[in-house]
Formats: sequence, structure tokens, C-alpha cells
Amino acid sequence: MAKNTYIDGGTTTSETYSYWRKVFQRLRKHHLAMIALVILGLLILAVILAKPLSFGNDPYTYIKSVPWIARPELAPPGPGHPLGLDNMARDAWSRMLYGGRVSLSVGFICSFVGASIGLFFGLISGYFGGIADMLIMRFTDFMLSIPVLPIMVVLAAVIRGSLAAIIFIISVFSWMGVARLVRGEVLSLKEQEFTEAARAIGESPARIMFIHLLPNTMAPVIVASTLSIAGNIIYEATLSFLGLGIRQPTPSWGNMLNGAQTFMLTAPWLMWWPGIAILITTLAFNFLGDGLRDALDPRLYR
Amino acid sequence: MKKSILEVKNLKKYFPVVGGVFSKPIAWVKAVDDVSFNIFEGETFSLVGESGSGKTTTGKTILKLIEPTAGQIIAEDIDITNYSASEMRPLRRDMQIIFQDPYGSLNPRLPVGEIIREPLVVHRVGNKKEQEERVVEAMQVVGLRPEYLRRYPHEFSGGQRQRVGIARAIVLNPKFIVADEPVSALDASIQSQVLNLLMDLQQKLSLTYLFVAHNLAVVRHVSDRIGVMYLGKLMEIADTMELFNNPLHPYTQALLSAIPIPDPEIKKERIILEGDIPSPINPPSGCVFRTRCIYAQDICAEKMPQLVDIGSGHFTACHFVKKGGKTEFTKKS
Amino acid sequence: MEKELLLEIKDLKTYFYTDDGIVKAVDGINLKLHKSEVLGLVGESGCGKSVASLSVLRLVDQPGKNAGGEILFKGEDLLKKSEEEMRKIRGSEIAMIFQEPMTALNPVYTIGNQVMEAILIHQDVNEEEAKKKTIEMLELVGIPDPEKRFNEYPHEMSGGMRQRAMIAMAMSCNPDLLISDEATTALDVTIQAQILELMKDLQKKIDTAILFITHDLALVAEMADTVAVAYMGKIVEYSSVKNIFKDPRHPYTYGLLKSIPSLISKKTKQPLPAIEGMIPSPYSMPKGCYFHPRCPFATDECRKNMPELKEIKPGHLIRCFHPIENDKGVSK
Amino acid sequence: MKNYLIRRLLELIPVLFAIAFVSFWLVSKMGDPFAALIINPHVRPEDIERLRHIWHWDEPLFIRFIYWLKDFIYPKAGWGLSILAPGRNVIEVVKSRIPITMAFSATSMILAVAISIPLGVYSALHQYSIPDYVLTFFAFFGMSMPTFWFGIMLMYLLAVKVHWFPAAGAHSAFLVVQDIPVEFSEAPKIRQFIDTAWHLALPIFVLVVFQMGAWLRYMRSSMLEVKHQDYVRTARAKGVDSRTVTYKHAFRNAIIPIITLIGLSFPGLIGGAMITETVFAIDGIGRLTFKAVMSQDVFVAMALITIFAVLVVLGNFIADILYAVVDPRIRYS
Repeated sequence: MAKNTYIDGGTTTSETYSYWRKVFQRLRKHHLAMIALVILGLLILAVILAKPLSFGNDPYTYIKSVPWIARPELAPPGPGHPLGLDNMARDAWSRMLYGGRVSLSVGFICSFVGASIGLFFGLISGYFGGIADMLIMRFTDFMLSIPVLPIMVVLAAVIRGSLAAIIFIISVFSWMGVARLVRGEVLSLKEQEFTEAARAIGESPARIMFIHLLPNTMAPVIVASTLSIAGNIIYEATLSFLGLGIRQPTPSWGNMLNGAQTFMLTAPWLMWWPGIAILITTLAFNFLGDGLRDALDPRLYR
Repeated sequence: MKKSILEVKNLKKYFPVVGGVFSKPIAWVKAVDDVSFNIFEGETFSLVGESGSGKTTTGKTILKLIEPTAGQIIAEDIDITNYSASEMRPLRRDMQIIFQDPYGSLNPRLPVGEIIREPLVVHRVGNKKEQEERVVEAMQVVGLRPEYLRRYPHEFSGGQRQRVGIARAIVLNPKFIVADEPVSALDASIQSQVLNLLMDLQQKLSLTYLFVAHNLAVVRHVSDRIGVMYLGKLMEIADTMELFNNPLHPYTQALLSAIPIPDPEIKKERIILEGDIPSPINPPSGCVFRTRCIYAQDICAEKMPQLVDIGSGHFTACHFVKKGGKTEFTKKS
Repeated sequence: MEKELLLEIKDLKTYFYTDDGIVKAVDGINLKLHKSEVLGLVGESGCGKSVASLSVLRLVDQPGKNAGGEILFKGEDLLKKSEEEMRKIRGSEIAMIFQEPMTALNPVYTIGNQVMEAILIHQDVNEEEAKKKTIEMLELVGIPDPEKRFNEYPHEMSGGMRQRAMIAMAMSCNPDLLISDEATTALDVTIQAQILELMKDLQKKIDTAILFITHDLALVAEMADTVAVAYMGKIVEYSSVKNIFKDPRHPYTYGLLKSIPSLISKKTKQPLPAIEGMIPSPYSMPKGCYFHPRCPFATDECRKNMPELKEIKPGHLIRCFHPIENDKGVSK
Repeated sequence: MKNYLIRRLLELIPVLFAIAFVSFWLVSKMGDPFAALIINPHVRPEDIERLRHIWHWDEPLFIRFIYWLKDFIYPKAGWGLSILAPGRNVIEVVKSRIPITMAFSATSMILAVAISIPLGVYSALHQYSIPDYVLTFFAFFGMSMPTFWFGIMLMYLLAVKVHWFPAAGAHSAFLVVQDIPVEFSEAPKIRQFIDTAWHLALPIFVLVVFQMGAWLRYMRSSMLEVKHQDYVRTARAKGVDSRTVTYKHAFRNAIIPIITLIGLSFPGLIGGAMITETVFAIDGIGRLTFKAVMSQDVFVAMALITIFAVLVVLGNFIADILYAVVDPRIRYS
């Protein structure tokens, strides 16, 4: 064949596009996921701008009096305090905003930590196999056999209170799914010939893992992590609701509900908003995760 | 005397089958079982066989992509059988592989330019600019537009992807390439283009090929010598024309007669083999082919015939093929 | 030679309406199949051969849809039949076997159960008779020990045995037409030889017509009486098997035949006369004749207009402005 | 398969042992079970020392654990030291709470699965229809809502505001039988059942909604996947009517992963039961766990967590067995 005779035609398109751009194009067609993305953007913006959005209220300050009712404790909504005051006469709206910071950060951080641990274990386990695989997988099975919530409650009772403790407790139980997922992906990627090609070139295991395996496992990990943010937010809220999570006076959506439940009869409005906030956030993460799954699905791809 | 570039001696690869209460190996898949052959410099040596014959395992074991169970692999007088991954690394510049699946053999997250550059990066050949020049050159040689450098594999058709795989294999200027079913996943009209490219590259870059395939017409067209495998064992080795004109092993005879011919006027008398290919986990005793062989006798169940030279480089493993190519077949009663 | 006409496909179109555009998988296919005849439909991937066969049974899944044409089976248009009427035809008058015998058989039911199901649907027999008939069928297709095999699951069988079971299922109601969609592609060559032998044998015994779909020209030479060559959803050449192989007129057929490595030729290790270029993307089809970008004889006419499928000599139709003349050159 | 199950059973023993030990260790970190006795004026310090010795609390952690485990498996009369129920055998305390939890979690699980499976199939068969969208939204709601909040809101709206349901507890203290109030345990069985059902309606509803979300999604996607399998097309090509195609061919395959997941859903169910029991003040083992942790009732907490671990591990094992029962491919390998 003469040099510079090229093979043209076929499926090549006029412009080149990367995998992630294609993913985003597909995600854009997923209306619920896009709505979720917008809502999450607004939520994140709101908790970042908690201070200016609080109408000059501070989540920790006890309000001495409000004009529309005699006692400031459990005051119903009124001017300047759109959600009223809680049982300690603190502004519920500003506590919502600052509580959102805690809830969202716990969700994100725990997911990130969980995904990182899971990726690490999954890669090692899947790539090396043998003893390492056996040990890691036995350990994963062991962790999965633990009744999560009861043990979380015990753990929370042992190391009580701080944000770091809660993040630690939730993260400990949020890596197993990703580890199994990544291991499975790596096992199937290892069967694919491009991994073998990398070995045939003489690439080191570390390079194979980082250049070839890791990027190819990212798609399902991103989906799983997005979904697990929702789960982690609920875990935090549940623990805080039970009085074992974030401690007063730091606000979180969960511990706001803990306080509100006691005053269900006298101040039912305090119960509505933190719950709705949790529901909307977790719904949004679940829809986004679902949309990402469709957008990243390799079966529709190629 | 032709120079042997690669020698395989009594190569075995057994894969464990785990099971039972304690996950211990309870059986072995004898994928490659006592295989020996030479590959001479500049030739195309082909391994043909049906699924489960061990031809691909042999090819990959030679490159140490699969660890051999026993035997020897000698590449240019160096015994690489027990070489570690790091000891193998420098040798990999000379020994490359082309894969079967044009989809699975390219990392979908890397642009093709990066895929072809990988070998240069790993072996630290030149600086980035020189590497990119060599990538462009390799792409031109295999008939890909260098402008497509930044495109991703999914933007190419099967035939083009296979060219990317070939470019990756030749970018280090290897001496020896294992081509593992390089055209079997391609359409007929693309198949011939890729075969032409492989033959052209062999000329230009003086390559030696180990060509692994199941399509006998393709193998006949590209090979100098052919080894026929069945259930992990070599049944026959001969020069291409000798093998096709004078197949001596009953399996080779049946295999050749099973090939459909694209000519409606040739109605050939076909040897239809009875039954299925046995499982490599539990191959028949003695000669592995005896369960389907129309000439099988008692001795075939007892003794595995050795692969012997019956003259002028024609090797056969059958009790009833004697020196000089005389056959003493009698049909099973 | 003039046998009763069994199946006539007229200008059949099956399009896939995908997010990225319309794929004209089958773009006006015309075929005729006579009783107890074998019609080979060959082509490379993307030529629409499998979609065409599924269209005959009206089994094309979403987003694929019929976009016109007629499928006359025994004189009646299958496209006009109700789903219930179609269901009665499927499996009894027209049966089909698929490429992957592993995935085409339901993994959770025994072979016997699956073959028997077809018999129970279409024949007026009770369970016991159906079972007897099933075992007979299994024996007929050469499955050893059919009573025992009746109770085995697909994963317990080899590829060849599974394909035999598929054939038993397809032939159990003595269909007038068998559609074989790449039935031997997934099999080893020695097993392929067995299955082809079996199909020929059964075709004689049961007197079934076969629509034999494959990408392998050699198989067509062996099996078919008439051959249709498809390229990008259209038939480009259609004639008797002898004409196709001895006197191909379309440049695509001609090129394809030349590019296959020969089993007789002494000229090995030589460049093969390959067809240049690649199959176009179904989303951006070339104007005019679909083959023109790869055709060595293409002219401006080919770049502008799609040629019609025309009879150039009795029983030999091609879709080309410049048919190849007796292996010597191109008519101008 | 039998070997596999035996192996799994053998594997469960160390897993259970490890979980029991880890929870023992964690729970004992929670507090000293004997510390609470110090404030009791009737208990002398030497009595506490004696008790400590009797329960081996003066031994190192691991030895103490072994003694504890022995007593847990073969409980002696009056075993354990409970703060919530002083003087009573811990096992007895726990045992008396099990039935109510079992009753309402099993009911909720059966209901959730029984409703979700047909709805999931419907959703898959009518993909992108309005009912599909409604069901999808409902499923996401079930997966996203915090159980405890949903429980409180239902309680507030349906029990506090409109009095359709009782607000808390598993049953009334008194029932009016023929105009005479009698103690619950004295009332006729049928009345007891109706009263309990009425009390448990809301918690069961909460748990059903919580579980249904996941089941609906699983069933829908499993069915969607199966719908496009080759064997479904084969069945249609055979002339099977669409009802039989759906239920005999598609559904039978789609249900396999779902059945397996039932065994694996135990941890989530335990968590859900714990929350709903706490919210609705039902005296089951879930609420007992929470109370035990809050009051540092070490013996009770340890017994409960070990029971939960046994349940989860048992669930895994059941999943394995079910898998083998429903999937012939597993059964025979």
C-alpha cells in the first residue's frame, strides 16, 4: 500500500468529542435530572450564602422578644422570621440555612471518603486478586453483614457529638458498595484486551491501574456516589434526630426535627421545613444519580 | 539454515478449576498441553484450531501475558520462561501483539494518539515531540489520517480501530508480533484490507508473525508454516502448501474438508466429524482426538502419539502416520 | 424450475427512529422465495439482512418500525395481519433460528419444555403426545439420548447441541419457511459442517423453504439456490447461485468475491484485491449509489442518482449503472 | 451447589464470631454496666465487685467475650444484668419483644414486595407511560424520604389531627368488651388482633412505602433488561402469545435478581423497624435497642446487636439458597 493512502468514511464525524461531553449531552435530555441539578445548585448556593440570606438573624442567638406574640419561644412565623422561632427562641430560618451546611457537607464528605476507600480497595482487590482479593472481600462481606443502623447508634453513643465523629461513623459504612462495584468492573476490564495490551507494552501495575482501569470505573462510581450522598444525608438526619448526631447548639436538619417532635402539638410548623428540606435534597440526589446512570450507561454507548 | 527467532519447548498451561468446600483446585483445564515448535526469522507461523484448542493461550503465554505452567520459551537464545514482569519489560520492545477485538483492545477513555504513544512513553523513547512524530508516522503507515490523533476509539469503525491496534504494536519497531485472530471480528471487505496491511508491514519492517486464527482460508493465504491444534495439543505442523495438499493427520483432514468453499460447482466429499469437541478439563486418554476419529484403534486410547518429523519439516502426531508420509489407516469397525 | 411462489417481499422498508436520526436499516428490499427453495441473503454488518428477516416475522423491536412495502406470504400481506393472526403463523408456518444458541434459549427452562411449547401452541395435541413428538424431534436433529436431554437446561449443553435444539424447535411444526439468521456463525468449523449437513437433510425431509442469512459467501455457495446480495439496506444483486459466483455483475459482489482468500489459488502471501474504504455510517449515507465512494468504476451519475434494481439478463438483477461485463471490464 | 452452600455456612461462623466480638467491644466502650449500680444505696461496693467477678467483667476483653458468648448461647437462669428491666433474664426480656417486631416488619416486607412486583412489571411493560412516571416518582419518594419524618408527619396528620389512628403504642391498654373495659390481655383474641392491627397500620404503612421504592425500581429495571433478551424474541418467533411471553419467559428471568435481594434487604429492614418503633413508641426489639444504648444497658444492647447480626447473616445465606432455587444455572454448577 502506498504511503498516505487513508481509509476514510465509516463512523467518523466531522468534529471530535470526548466521552464526558457526550455524557453531558445525554444528561441534558433527562429532564428530571436537570431539574434536580438546578435545585441542588440553588440549595448549595443558599447554604453558602446562609449569612446574607438570614435576614440578619444568627442561628445561635436567643431572640428576646417578637412583636406578634407574647413569648418568643416557639413563636409562629412572622415578619423577619419566616419560619418562626424554635423552643429556645432561635430563628428557625437561619437554623435551616446553617443546618443545610452541615447536612450537605456530611453528605458530600462521607460519599467522597466512602468512594475513595471503596475505589482503593476495589482496585487492589480486582487487579491483584489472590490473597489480597480474598482478604478485602471477606472484610467487605463482614462489613455488609453488620446491622448498620444499630451499630451506628452504638458508635455514635461511644464517640459522641462532633461533626468529625459523625462523618467518621457514616463513612465507615459507605465504602462497601463502591468497593464491590469497582472490583467487579476491574475484573471485567481485566478481561478486556486493552488491559492485556498495556501489559504487553510492559506497563507497570500502577500505571495500568491509573491510566487504564481507574478512568474506566469512574462512571459507575460517580453514579453510586451521587446516590449515596442521599443515603448519607438521611443517616445523618436519622442519627441527629435520635439525639446521637450533631449536637445542639450546632443546627442540622436532623436535630432540628428532634427538637420539633417534642412540640408537635404546639408548634407543628417547626416540623415541616427541615423534613421537606431533607426530602427535596435526597430526591434531587436520587434523580440526578438516576439521570447520570442513564447518561453513563455503556450499553447505550459505543 | 533459517534462524530461529523463537523456540517453544514442551509448553504447558493448566488453568485451575476451583470448587468444593474449600475452594481448592479440583480439576485443571489443560489449555496448552505439551506443545513444541519453532518460529523462524521473517516467516509467518500460524496456529489454527477450533475453540478450546489452546491456540490463543499459546500465543499469549509466549509473550508472558499468561504465566506458563511448564516448559520453555526461548526468544533469540534467551530463556524467558521464568522472567519477571520487570525483566520482561525491555524485551517487550521486540515482541508485540495485535488483538482480536477491535472494541475491547483500545482504552475507550484515551484518544487514539495517546493509545499509540503509550509504548513510547513506557519505554521512554525520545521526548514528547519525537514521540508525537513517531505516532504520526505510525498512523500514516497503517493508513490512518494523522489528523484523527485526538479522536476517541468510539469515533472509528472496526477496521480503523484494528489499524490503531496495529499502529500501537509497530510503533516500537518490534521484530516479532503475535497476531491473535486479527481479522476474525471484521467484515469480509475490511478483512482483506487488514490482511494486506499486515503482509505489507511484514515486508517493510521485516517482521516475524505468530498468526493465530480459526479461518483456514485466511491462514492459508498469509502463512509460511502452519501448526494445527486440537484440545491443547499440536496435531500437525507443515509448510502451508504441504499441509493443504497433503494433510496427514485425520483431524487436519476433517478440518480442511469442513471448510465451506465459495464456489457452488465444487461439491466436495466431506468428512463430517461425529460428536462434540471434548472438554479440555477432562480430555480423552491417549490421543485427544480419538473420540471423534474414524480410524481410532485400541492403541489410541492408551498412548498419546508424539509429534514426529515424517520428513522435510512435516510433523504429525498420529500412530498411523509413518516416516515418509505413509499412512496405515483402517476404519473403525 | 418454476415452483410455487411462497414469499415475496416488495419494497420493504424498516427504519429505526433513534435519538441521533433515522437509520434506514432496510431500505426497499425486494425478494422472491419459491416453495422448498433456499434463498441466500448475504451482506456485511449493517446491510440490514437480520432486520429484514425479523421484519418478515414482524419481530422488530422499538425504535424500529415498518416504513412501507409488502410481505406477501402465500399471497397474503403479513404486514396487514393482526397480531393474533401473526402469532399463529410464527413458529408454525414460518420458523426462525438465531445466531447465538446460548442467548436465544431461555436459561430457566429445560430444552424439552422449550421445544414442547412450540408444539403445544400450534398443534392440537395433549402434553403426553407433545412430549413424545418433542423427543422424536430431538432424535431427528441428532441429539443423542433425547429422553435424558429433554430434561437438561441450555447451559448444560454444548453450542452445537443447543443449535440442534433450536432447529428441533423451529422444525417441530413442519414450517413452510425457515429463516436461518447466521445460524452457524457462532460455531466451530467442524460443528458448522454438522449443522449445515443437518439443515440440508431436514430441508429435504420436511420440504421447507429456507431464507438463509449469512455474512459468509462460502456458506451461500453451499446452501442456496438463489442469492441476494445486500449492501446498506438495499439489494444490489440478485440471481441464481451459479450466476452470482461465476458471473457477478455488481462491482460490490465482484469485489467481495475477489477479496476472499482462496483455498485453491497458488498465489498466497500476495496482496488481496480488497475493496477500498469502509462501510458508510448509517447516519450519514452517501448521495446517489451507496456504494459509489468505494467503487472503482463510479462516475458522476453514480454520485447523483441511486440506480434501480434491473434485470440485465433473465433471472439476474443488479442495482448498478455500470455492470461488470463477463469479468472483462465495465460497460460504459 | 451443595458444596457451595456448605462452604458458605462454614464462612458464616467466623463472620458471626467477628461481628459479635466487634459489637461486644464497641458496646462495652459505651459504658460500665456496673457503674449504674453505684448510685443504688442498697448495693454495697463489695457486691458490685462480686457481680463483676460473676460476669467475668474483671477478665481481659477477649476472655470476657468468650464467657459472654457462652452464656448468650446457653443462657442460665437470671443471666445478664439489665438496667431497663432489673432482675430479669436478659434473654427473656429480649424474647418478649421479638414477636411484635417480627409481626410488623414481616408484614411490611411481604406487603411491599407483593405490591411492588406487579407494579414494577407494569411499569416496565408500559415504559414512559403516565402510570410509569407516577410509579417512578412514587418510588423515588419512597427511597428519598427520611422514615422518621414521614412517620411523625403521618402521626401528626392522621392520629393527632383527625384521630383516624392511635398515635402510639402497639396496642391499647384496655379494650371495651360489651361495654366493660377489660385489660388487653384479657380481651378476646380477635379483638386483640384488630386493636393491634389498627395500632400498627401507620408504622407498617411507613415501612411499606420506604421499602417499596427500591423494590419498584429493581423490578422495573430487571424486567426492562429481560424484555430485550434474545430468548424473549425466540419465544415470540415461536408464536407464543404476549401474555405468556411476559409471564413465562420474561418475568421468570426478571424475578431471579429480585428474589436474591430479598435476603439481602434485612439490614435496611432492621434499621427501618428501629426508627419506626422509636417514632411510634412500639415496644419491639428496635426501640429496645435504642433505649438500651441511651441508658447504657450493655447486656441488653449486646444481646440485641448479636441477634441482628445473626439475622443479617442468615438473610445472606437465604439469598444464596434462593438464588440456587430459582436459577438452574447456579443449581447445577
